[in-house]
Amino acid sequence: MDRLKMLEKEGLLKSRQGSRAVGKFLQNKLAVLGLMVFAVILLASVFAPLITKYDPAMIDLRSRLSPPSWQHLFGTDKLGRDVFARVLYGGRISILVGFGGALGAALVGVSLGTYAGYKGGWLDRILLRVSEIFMAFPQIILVLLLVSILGQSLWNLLVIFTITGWGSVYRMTRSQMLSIREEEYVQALKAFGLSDALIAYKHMLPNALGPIMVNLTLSTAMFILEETALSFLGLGVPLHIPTWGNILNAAQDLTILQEAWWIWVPVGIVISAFVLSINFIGDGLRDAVDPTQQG
Amino acid sequence: MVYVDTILTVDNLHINFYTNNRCNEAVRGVSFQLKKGRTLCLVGESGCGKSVTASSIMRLLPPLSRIEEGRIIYHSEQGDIHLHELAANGPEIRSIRGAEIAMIFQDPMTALNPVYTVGFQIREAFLYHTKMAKAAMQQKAIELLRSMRIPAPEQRVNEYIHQYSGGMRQRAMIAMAMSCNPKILIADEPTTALDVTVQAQIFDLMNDLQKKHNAAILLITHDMGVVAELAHDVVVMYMGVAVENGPVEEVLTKPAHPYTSALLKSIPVLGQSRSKKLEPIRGSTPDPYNRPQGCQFRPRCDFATEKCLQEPEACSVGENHTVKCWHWEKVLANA
Amino acid sequence: MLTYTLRKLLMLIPMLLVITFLIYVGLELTPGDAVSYMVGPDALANMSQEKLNELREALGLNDPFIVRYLRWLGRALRGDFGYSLTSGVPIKDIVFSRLPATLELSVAALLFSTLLGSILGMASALKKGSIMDVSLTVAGMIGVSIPQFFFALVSILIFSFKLGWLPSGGRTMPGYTTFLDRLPHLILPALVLGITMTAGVMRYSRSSMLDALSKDYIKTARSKGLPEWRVNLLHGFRVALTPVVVLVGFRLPMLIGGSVVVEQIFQWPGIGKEFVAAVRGQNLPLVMMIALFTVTAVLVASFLVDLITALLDPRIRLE
Amino acid sequence: MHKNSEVLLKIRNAQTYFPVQKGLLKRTVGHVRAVDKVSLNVYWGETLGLVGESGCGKTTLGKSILQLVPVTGGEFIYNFDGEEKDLRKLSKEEMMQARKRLQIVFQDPYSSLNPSFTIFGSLQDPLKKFGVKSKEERKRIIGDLLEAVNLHRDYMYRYPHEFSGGQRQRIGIARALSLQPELVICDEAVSALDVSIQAQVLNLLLELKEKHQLTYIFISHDLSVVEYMSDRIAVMYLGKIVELAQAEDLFANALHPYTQALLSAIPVAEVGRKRKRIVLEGNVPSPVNPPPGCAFHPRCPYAMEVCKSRVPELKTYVLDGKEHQVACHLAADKVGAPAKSRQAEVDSNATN
Repeated sequence: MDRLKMLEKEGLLKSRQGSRAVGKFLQNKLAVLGLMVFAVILLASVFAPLITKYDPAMIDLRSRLSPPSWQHLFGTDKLGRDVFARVLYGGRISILVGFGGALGAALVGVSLGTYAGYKGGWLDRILLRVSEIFMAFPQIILVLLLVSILGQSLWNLLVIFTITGWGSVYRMTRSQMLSIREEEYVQALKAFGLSDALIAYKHMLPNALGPIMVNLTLSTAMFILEETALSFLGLGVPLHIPTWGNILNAAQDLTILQEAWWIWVPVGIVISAFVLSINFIGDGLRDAVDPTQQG
Repeated sequence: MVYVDTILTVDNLHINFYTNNRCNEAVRGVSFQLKKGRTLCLVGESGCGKSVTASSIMRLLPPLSRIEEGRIIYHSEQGDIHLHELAANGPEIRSIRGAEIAMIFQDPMTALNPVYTVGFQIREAFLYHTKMAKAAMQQKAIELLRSMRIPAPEQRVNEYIHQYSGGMRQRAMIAMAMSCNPKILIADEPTTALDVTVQAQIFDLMNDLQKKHNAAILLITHDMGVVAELAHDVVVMYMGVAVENGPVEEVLTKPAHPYTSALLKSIPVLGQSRSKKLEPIRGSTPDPYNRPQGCQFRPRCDFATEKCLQEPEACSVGENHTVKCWHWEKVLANA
Repeated sequence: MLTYTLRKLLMLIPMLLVITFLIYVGLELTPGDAVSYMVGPDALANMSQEKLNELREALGLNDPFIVRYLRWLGRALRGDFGYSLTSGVPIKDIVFSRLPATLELSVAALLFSTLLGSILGMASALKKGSIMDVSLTVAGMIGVSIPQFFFALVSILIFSFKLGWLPSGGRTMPGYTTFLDRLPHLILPALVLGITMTAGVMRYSRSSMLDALSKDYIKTARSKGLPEWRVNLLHGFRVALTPVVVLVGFRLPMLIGGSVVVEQIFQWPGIGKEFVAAVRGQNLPLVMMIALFTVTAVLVASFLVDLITALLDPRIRLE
Repeated sequence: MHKNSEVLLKIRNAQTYFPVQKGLLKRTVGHVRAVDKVSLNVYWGETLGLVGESGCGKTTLGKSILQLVPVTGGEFIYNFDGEEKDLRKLSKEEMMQARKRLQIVFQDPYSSLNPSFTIFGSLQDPLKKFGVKSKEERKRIIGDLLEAVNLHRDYMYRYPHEFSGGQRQRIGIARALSLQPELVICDEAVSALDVSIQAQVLNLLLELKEKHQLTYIFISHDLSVVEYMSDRIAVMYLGKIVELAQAEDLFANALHPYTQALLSAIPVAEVGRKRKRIVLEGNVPSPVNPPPGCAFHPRCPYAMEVCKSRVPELKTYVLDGKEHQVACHLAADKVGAPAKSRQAEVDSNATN
């Protein structure tokens, strides 16, 4: 406190420029750390061919189950495939599925929630009920149900995540819109007779974007976890495509679980670190955009 | 100069807030004396530091704020107690809170706990200041509600605050504050959330209480009308500074500070305002993080000179009437 | 209160109707003959084609869709859910034989995560900014970020294989009769299942408590001269509790969903394990019925949570 | 064009009820009678003050005029350059055109501007909609508007958080003026402002009225402010108008017991003017179940038997040659028989 008092006396705190939200986010050490970890893992996955010379699908039966070495950073699996390469390439699919699912759910949820939340009425009531039904199912049960109906594939998984995830985004957007609807500038736009869509999407939606962005990051994390869980059970992305969950699938075998830890521990740590970094970013965003904490 | 009947002295109080990595000098030099059986009004616009001053007396300041300088002395029957030196939530201040000094807040809907009955919350006040049996406490709570003119108190005592109407809520709040017959009642904008006809009821009630218990009332308000009706003494605050301090008749009829004088000219007065054009104060209240140098009112003041770049000291205008302005004589002559 | 309860109940029924309808649509759309899961497999095996057609007529499979749905619903209400495609065992028997194991696991996880989570969260809020608060916050974040199955694998590796303290799977051993005998089997799965929930409840109760502590009535309580413990517990904690209960209700589906993965890894003989097997075996009638079961369980549980919320909050109770 | 004695807006029997839902199936069990059979005239060029305590329906009446809330019944006959039309019966297209003439200034300077847009961004869409196609033209208009409310025209590129409360309120006024309206409803336009800023905005409103020949409906709970602004003042209680008179007459000669209590309850910033305060008992009753008869009778010190059963009509009396409307059974005893019935007055207005 005394340090602040001195700085204030000297007028050092007067010229703080830039957006308050950005500044607040950068002050959050965990969020910045999360952003860094996130960037490292993301870039390593995207530029995987530049980092490893191995093909993730290349089977080398001569070096099966070899422990980590300079040759194979994370060792090799039962078929002699390089685990490090598989983790990098697997990240591409897992991140794509997680982010794609979250984005799909957000697109559907936000576009419905913005209009229905502003207009209210029967459309809103029906959508609310429908989302309630979707949310009553435990997420993984609904996903598995849909998987068993639609079949296992990458695209199906994206569609399924969108179907199961839009409900919560819808409800959040809707509640944001309900509170923004009471703001007087919305009344003023109504008094000018502007069209509902213009008021809802152009004037109101930008003010709800903060929480929506937070939700997008957090649901990306959730969908990544879900993809890995499904693939671990062997029910997500088809097993021949490397994903983080599919790599871990090997650990269902008790001998591998016990003897060949390098196959599943590193990838588990990578998943945890990536999800953790997203959660830290999401938390930092939440604090930064939360209007109640600005003063 | 302490009068025999003075019950609270606030002397050169300074309070800083340290939030958002900034330091805000919320209160910068407030002095006044509160006397038995009299009402003192702290009046000023939002952000002038009047509520902070009131909270600091009870040591109820939020975390990240502290009293930097100055003294708050409670002249109790057992001798002077230096409130500013007590630990913030320690046993000494707790034995004074509620028992000797009580407080009522602006919005009773948020100031009373929604999950407990009104009776429970009144009984809580007895719990640590008296040695009553529970049944006696309940009886006393009912009596208090009745004395606050709440109909059917036997039933109301077991109801929750959301079941009360606006005016009744504030009366329940006052009942709670008066439960241990405090010597000082601090009322922080007690009627701002209420309608005028209900406000009249509350003021009536407070007047009666003051007469009955000879309590000193510290009333925080932004409404000059309320000051004129209720106050004996008034302290006018602007940007954390007590700019003028004196008996209400003097301050309102012969304002010596340019801010007080300008404020009085800028508010419509019922029954005559059609004939008189309002004279607004120019500019707007400065950002607390970007304060003007010297006198805080200088950028908006018609009397401002070079000299005002220095912070003015308190000058005596008359008996008990002080003002912080270099040019108060000119202001008086101009009126 | 009565109106509130009845209204919540009334909202439950149409919801269940719609869900059963959707489930039935799913069943109808699944490939394969509906007879196969409506009649026991022994009877089916010795049946000629004509008899089968007669049976279809008798079972009303040629009736309009809505009639078939209502008839199916009626049977389901009487406890007849049809037969499993693969084993031919009545679905009812499968579900009810697996139910106790799943209940035991989820109730254990629910209890410990709610208690631990709310207590840690509130303590964290009271000491906001302290080392304990910061480390709990980070720990909570890690708790929601580690995939449950990875956590399970690591704990099996450490506590069963390396240290040998606890069994790696299963629910019981021959000769175990009492709950205490079985307890070691329960510890790891319940811990793993509850860990995410604990972290979630902790984070939420921290912010709920902070919210309660920032309210005006906290200042009022202090202004009455109440000691800090009373202010924090009776005025802070008590009010912060209601949103936490709501959150627990909200998270219940996640807990039940989590048991699918956890039961699989720990070979816990519950509904979740059965569900995975059914999905793998494309045993759709069983998949559908288990899904229906869990939804019903979630809806009933959230109804109970609504009631608890109402009991905790007079603003709802006295509406 | 308009003459001063011409009626701009005739409100007849306006009713705005909000359903109250309760019970098992959320059935509608009653209505909040926010505006309950209100009739009044707004003359061209005047400021009509609308005063009352919270929940009396003054804001709902304002929003009903603008058709911003679903109106239950009654007529809102607006004088479109001599042609009288009921706002409720306009087609969508006609209503859109009518909205140019009717505008509103809101209470809360912090929620009345969109935080995501610059002032230009917030103000340009209505202009666009009403045919100002070129961006340069819109900039010019908005710049002029800002100057009209004593703000620099370059402020249009700033965001709302860069302004103080008083400045925001002025921007809100500029927005209301952007389509050159005839009737502006000021809904608690200065209530959220600090006293030292209030006067700036009040004087600005008076100036703009002169300059742009506006008609105001000035809604406020603060009688002193309403008195400063208004030519005529209507006092509302529980959705009904209880008294309507010239501002001076209302203060000198309040006829309704509620108006009298209201006037006496207002603290006045003048020492030595301690008057006898009439302290009303109890609270404003719920507008869902207003008391039978005169809604004020449970709190009225002069209540008689008739007040409990018969709703008093708003009748016009002539006091010192000036019209004074009041809805009280006692009024006739005080000032003699009403000059003419309310209905007669309405009809005479309709014919001339």
